[in-house]
Amino acid sequence: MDAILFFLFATLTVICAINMVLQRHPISSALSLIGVMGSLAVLYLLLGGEFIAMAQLIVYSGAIMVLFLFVIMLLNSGAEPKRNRHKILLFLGAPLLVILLGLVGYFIQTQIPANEMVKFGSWESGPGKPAFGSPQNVGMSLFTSYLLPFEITSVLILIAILGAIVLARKEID
Amino acid sequence: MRSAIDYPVESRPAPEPQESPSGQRRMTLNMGPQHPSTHGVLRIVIELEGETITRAEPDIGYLHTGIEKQCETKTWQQVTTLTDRVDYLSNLANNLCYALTVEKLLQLEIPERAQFLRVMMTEFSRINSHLVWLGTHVLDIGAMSMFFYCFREREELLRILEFFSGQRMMTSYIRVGGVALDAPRGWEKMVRKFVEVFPSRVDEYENLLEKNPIWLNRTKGVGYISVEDMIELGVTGPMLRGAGIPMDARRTEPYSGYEKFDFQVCTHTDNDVYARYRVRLSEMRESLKIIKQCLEGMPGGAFQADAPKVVLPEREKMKTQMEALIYHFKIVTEGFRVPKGEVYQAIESPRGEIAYYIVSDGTSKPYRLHMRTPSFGNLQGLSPMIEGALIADTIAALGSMDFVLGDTDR
Amino acid sequence: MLPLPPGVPTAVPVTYYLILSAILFVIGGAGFLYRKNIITVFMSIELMLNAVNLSFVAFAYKFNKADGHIYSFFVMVVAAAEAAVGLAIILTVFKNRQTLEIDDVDSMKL
Amino acid sequence: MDFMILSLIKLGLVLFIFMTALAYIQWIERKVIAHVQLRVGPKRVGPHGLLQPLADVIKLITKEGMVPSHVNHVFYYLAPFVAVFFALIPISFIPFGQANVKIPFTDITTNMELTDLNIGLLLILGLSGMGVYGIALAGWASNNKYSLIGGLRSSAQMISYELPMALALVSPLLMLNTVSLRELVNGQEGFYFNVIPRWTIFLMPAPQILSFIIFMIAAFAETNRVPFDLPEAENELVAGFHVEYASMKFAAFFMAEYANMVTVCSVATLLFLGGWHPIVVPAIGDWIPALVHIGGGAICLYHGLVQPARKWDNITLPVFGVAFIGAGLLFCIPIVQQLLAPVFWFTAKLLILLFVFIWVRATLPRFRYDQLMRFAWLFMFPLALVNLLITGLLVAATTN
Amino acid sequence: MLPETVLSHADAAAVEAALPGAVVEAKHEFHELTLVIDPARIVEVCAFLKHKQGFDRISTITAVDWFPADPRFEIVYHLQRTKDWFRLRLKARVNEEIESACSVWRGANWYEREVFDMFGVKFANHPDLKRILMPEDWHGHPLRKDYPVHGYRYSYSNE
Repeated sequence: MDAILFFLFATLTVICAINMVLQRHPISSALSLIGVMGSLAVLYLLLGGEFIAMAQLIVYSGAIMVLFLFVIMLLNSGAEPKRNRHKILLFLGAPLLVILLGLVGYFIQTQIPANEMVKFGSWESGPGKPAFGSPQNVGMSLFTSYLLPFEITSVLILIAILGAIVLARKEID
Repeated sequence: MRSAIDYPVESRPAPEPQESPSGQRRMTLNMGPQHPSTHGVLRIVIELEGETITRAEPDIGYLHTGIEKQCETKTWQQVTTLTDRVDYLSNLANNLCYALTVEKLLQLEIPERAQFLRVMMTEFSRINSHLVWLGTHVLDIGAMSMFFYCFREREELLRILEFFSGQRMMTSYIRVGGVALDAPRGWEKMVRKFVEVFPSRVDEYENLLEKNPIWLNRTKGVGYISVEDMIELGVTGPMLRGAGIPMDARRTEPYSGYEKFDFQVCTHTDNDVYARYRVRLSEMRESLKIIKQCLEGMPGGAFQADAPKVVLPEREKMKTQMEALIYHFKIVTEGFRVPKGEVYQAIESPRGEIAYYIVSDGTSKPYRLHMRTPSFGNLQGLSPMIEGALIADTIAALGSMDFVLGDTDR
Repeated sequence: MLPLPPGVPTAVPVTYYLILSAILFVIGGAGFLYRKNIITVFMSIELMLNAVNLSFVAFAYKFNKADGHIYSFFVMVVAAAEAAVGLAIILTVFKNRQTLEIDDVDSMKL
Repeated sequence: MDFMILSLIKLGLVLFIFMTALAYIQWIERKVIAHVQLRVGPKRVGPHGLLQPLADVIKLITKEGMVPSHVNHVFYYLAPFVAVFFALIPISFIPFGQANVKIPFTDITTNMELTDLNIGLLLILGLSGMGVYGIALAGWASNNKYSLIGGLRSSAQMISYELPMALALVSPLLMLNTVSLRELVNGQEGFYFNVIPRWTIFLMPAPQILSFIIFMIAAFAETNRVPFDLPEAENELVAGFHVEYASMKFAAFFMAEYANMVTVCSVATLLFLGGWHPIVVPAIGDWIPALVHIGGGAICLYHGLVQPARKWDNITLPVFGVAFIGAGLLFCIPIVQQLLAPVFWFTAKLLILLFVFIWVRATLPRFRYDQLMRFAWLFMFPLALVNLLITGLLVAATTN
Repeated sequence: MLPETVLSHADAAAVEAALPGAVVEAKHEFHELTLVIDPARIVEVCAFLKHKQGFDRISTITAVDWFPADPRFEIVYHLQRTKDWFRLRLKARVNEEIESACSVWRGANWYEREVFDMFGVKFANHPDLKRILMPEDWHGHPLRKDYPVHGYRYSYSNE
């Protein structure tokens, strides 16, 4: 069952990702990206990351991508026109990417033992010990050992809000 | 098809997609002619920047029926039925204005009872028109239920109109020389019932709207247009009174015996959608006051002028007297003649100044009949009112103008 | 549970997740390199961030510690901040130049 | 019994009841609004218009699906499905009764819900955030200026109102210390002094009335209902995002809106109003369902037999009356009472909240776009934050 | 020379005094004052009336077609003073072209467009002279006396 789910959603993810890169219209790309994110959320769930899967849905698919969609619709720009002047770069770059992929795959295969199977629900939980990846578990670490980075991110978000307002604000006449 | 215009007209070049100071692209939106909030077939070409309107140009004429041309082919009393169709929400004001204009040319004396009946019925139609306005305007802003409450009272009003004239909407009640029929038996009871109930209903509307912060937010400070602009562009009626100008022909140039009645010219100084709403609401109360005075002081006597060449004789007389029969025959077949001359008569309709300019060449048909309709003038004030506003404000502002497209296009 | 025929693997190793993450990263990189629309390029970056997130979560599972989740949480926060500022920049660029093509945005000053 | 088969049976049952209920919420809405507006509402199809939803559905299905030629076909067809999909999924996480209920005459025990997720609330939040795609896509794919403005408005509105909504939800979570919907309800069991229920809106140390109100207001905005129905404002944008849709595709948006309404009302019931717990102590509360049904039946009988207002009332109303009384008597049987009383309480609370939605629709005018945004960011958001802060402080002060 | 009944009126006298010769003819009947203006000087008179005499409202502008006569059209202006609500009628007899009053009252815009649409009288210096009520590709000008009531496109004789 785990394997079926994994392969199903892994295929979906890859198809959506490739579609995102290939589509000419930004809206199609954005929707494919949403597909990627939704499938990734399922994969996170398979890996036991309940909280992070939900955060993926709420933050990425529910907020960031809506913002993308909003901007694309606001600008209402059409599909990207076809241009043929970068063919040579395609032939240069594509092998490099394939090489990168091959290298990474090789290292993963060699460095990490492949005998450890992912089993959904294999983590133990009890009354005192919250399940791995559950909101309690993540929240516990977030507010104890990672408190300082957490606070810093809030400052980061504040700065981002200010920056966005300054950049996107209409000029005051 | 531009070449089809008879005269080479130097037309303005088509507006290019303009750059706003902030560089954002503008979008042109055709609001209408089929749009639920333009109350008919008005088309407004709107240029949008985001949701803000940068330019608005009303385009009228989709309901043009050529009434002015038709009038030239009808006899004087046939025209009365056409005037009903101009402003179909306050047809009696049109009837009255036409009758007054022709009577001015004929120099007819109208008996007091007819005048009172005319005033009462016109005020009924003013309340009727304001009710329809209130219901649809509030509906535009998004509240559904108000519409039905307003139409509940309108239904009673229409019943009264039917009782008096036999027709609910196109009454043609006011004719040249008086009114079509005498007040029916038992009219006092019917009118009194309405007069007693209606004030509480107006209070009800007020309660429903004045205590609603959303309604206040949507109307206060919305749809501003400067007083100078209004007077320049020919805006009249409640819109002008909402800006504090007490222009009301009932007071400034009294006609049909309005000088005998005690009523206030309602004004408000805020000059926004809310002010127009206040003005119309208090006008309903004032109209009711006038109706009450008509009810109490209705004089007896004839309901039509003593002018056998103009007014159709009574049925009874026609059947018994030869002379009356001849007059009846002549009036019905060829119509009465109106002496040469030109006359302009303005009255106060629910929407503003309505005026008829009639040129007679002495025959039994008008030579030229021009209608100065309030909606036409008011709509000219649309562009300065909504430029710079949001789409939602446009709807509120449009509603507050209370135009009738039949009135605009004629 | 539905009965599965024998021979069908019931689970996959963690490495599969990591390889998937690598594939996604490469696809994102390709999009970043080859696409010319600013918004698509930006979305490719988001895809790469997602790929990294997946490997974080996979590692968290492997070492049975929530730290990986927290890292990907921080990545999300950064992505959100980045999206806000980045989209604001895109809006401004579009306002000033009326284009979303990266190749057309080649001068520092208008 | 096998878990899968049981789940499928439950799924079929819930889906059937839910879909029928969606259609009848529409009927209720039309009736209620009609009576607010001095009308009678649907009454031609069946007694009191009770078959009107059926007629509507048949009409919408058999209607020709007009597709304008200028639309983006893929997304135009996709949008209604997206909207319905994300509106219907949350139903499967919503518990509507007690856990481990033993079904009479069998030895099956099951939970009164489709799935029990320990992160149910978070998932509902996430999915409700996804619901905007249906609307935004419809607006964009219709290739119509009005619908584009509608889509833009809705995406901005949804993002803005999700914040106060989520913040309002956090406070009860803080007090009950879980995100599982079932445990949230279990935490609200009991009564203070045997009178005041320990629902979150009354729960000490920080009664969540404020966050309940904030949540409900945000829920209105999230479901695009009056006074926040700007994406489809019919007087400004004609019909907004679904102006180019007809037949079943239009009905899909409609269904999604009502399903969303049911979802948010369920969440409000579960989080703030104690879910399926009765409003008074169980000793009395268990008999209220029977009382309500018998009372309603008696009213029906009285109006049908003694004072028939309309022509067919002396036939239809007694039938309803007998049916109601029968249901009421059913509630007197201990087993049924135990099984269905929680469902009754849950449904009753849900219906009251839905009635509030309908009532507001009949009463309030619509906000303007900038006022809506200002209301979200300058009023709701700070208020929710302050509420959260106070709740956090109170909870921290009272625990340990 | 203008009749006494008219000259006793302050506004008519003021126009006559300030712009001698502009008023061609005048009458006062049905309590309405009518001044017939030399069409070449119509804007001059309008500006004088607005700025000096306080006629700040233009109530309506219309035309009358006296078909066989020459000049054929009578352009009729109805003015009103908001101070004392006094109304005044101006007339100008023209053949097909007159100066636009838009520079004096902006509200004259639509009325002049309507006159152009209905009678085909051109208004020089009008900011936006195009048809207002009839469709843009319409033939003819409906309110002219030589225009059939049922239009050119349809006639009963063809049936």
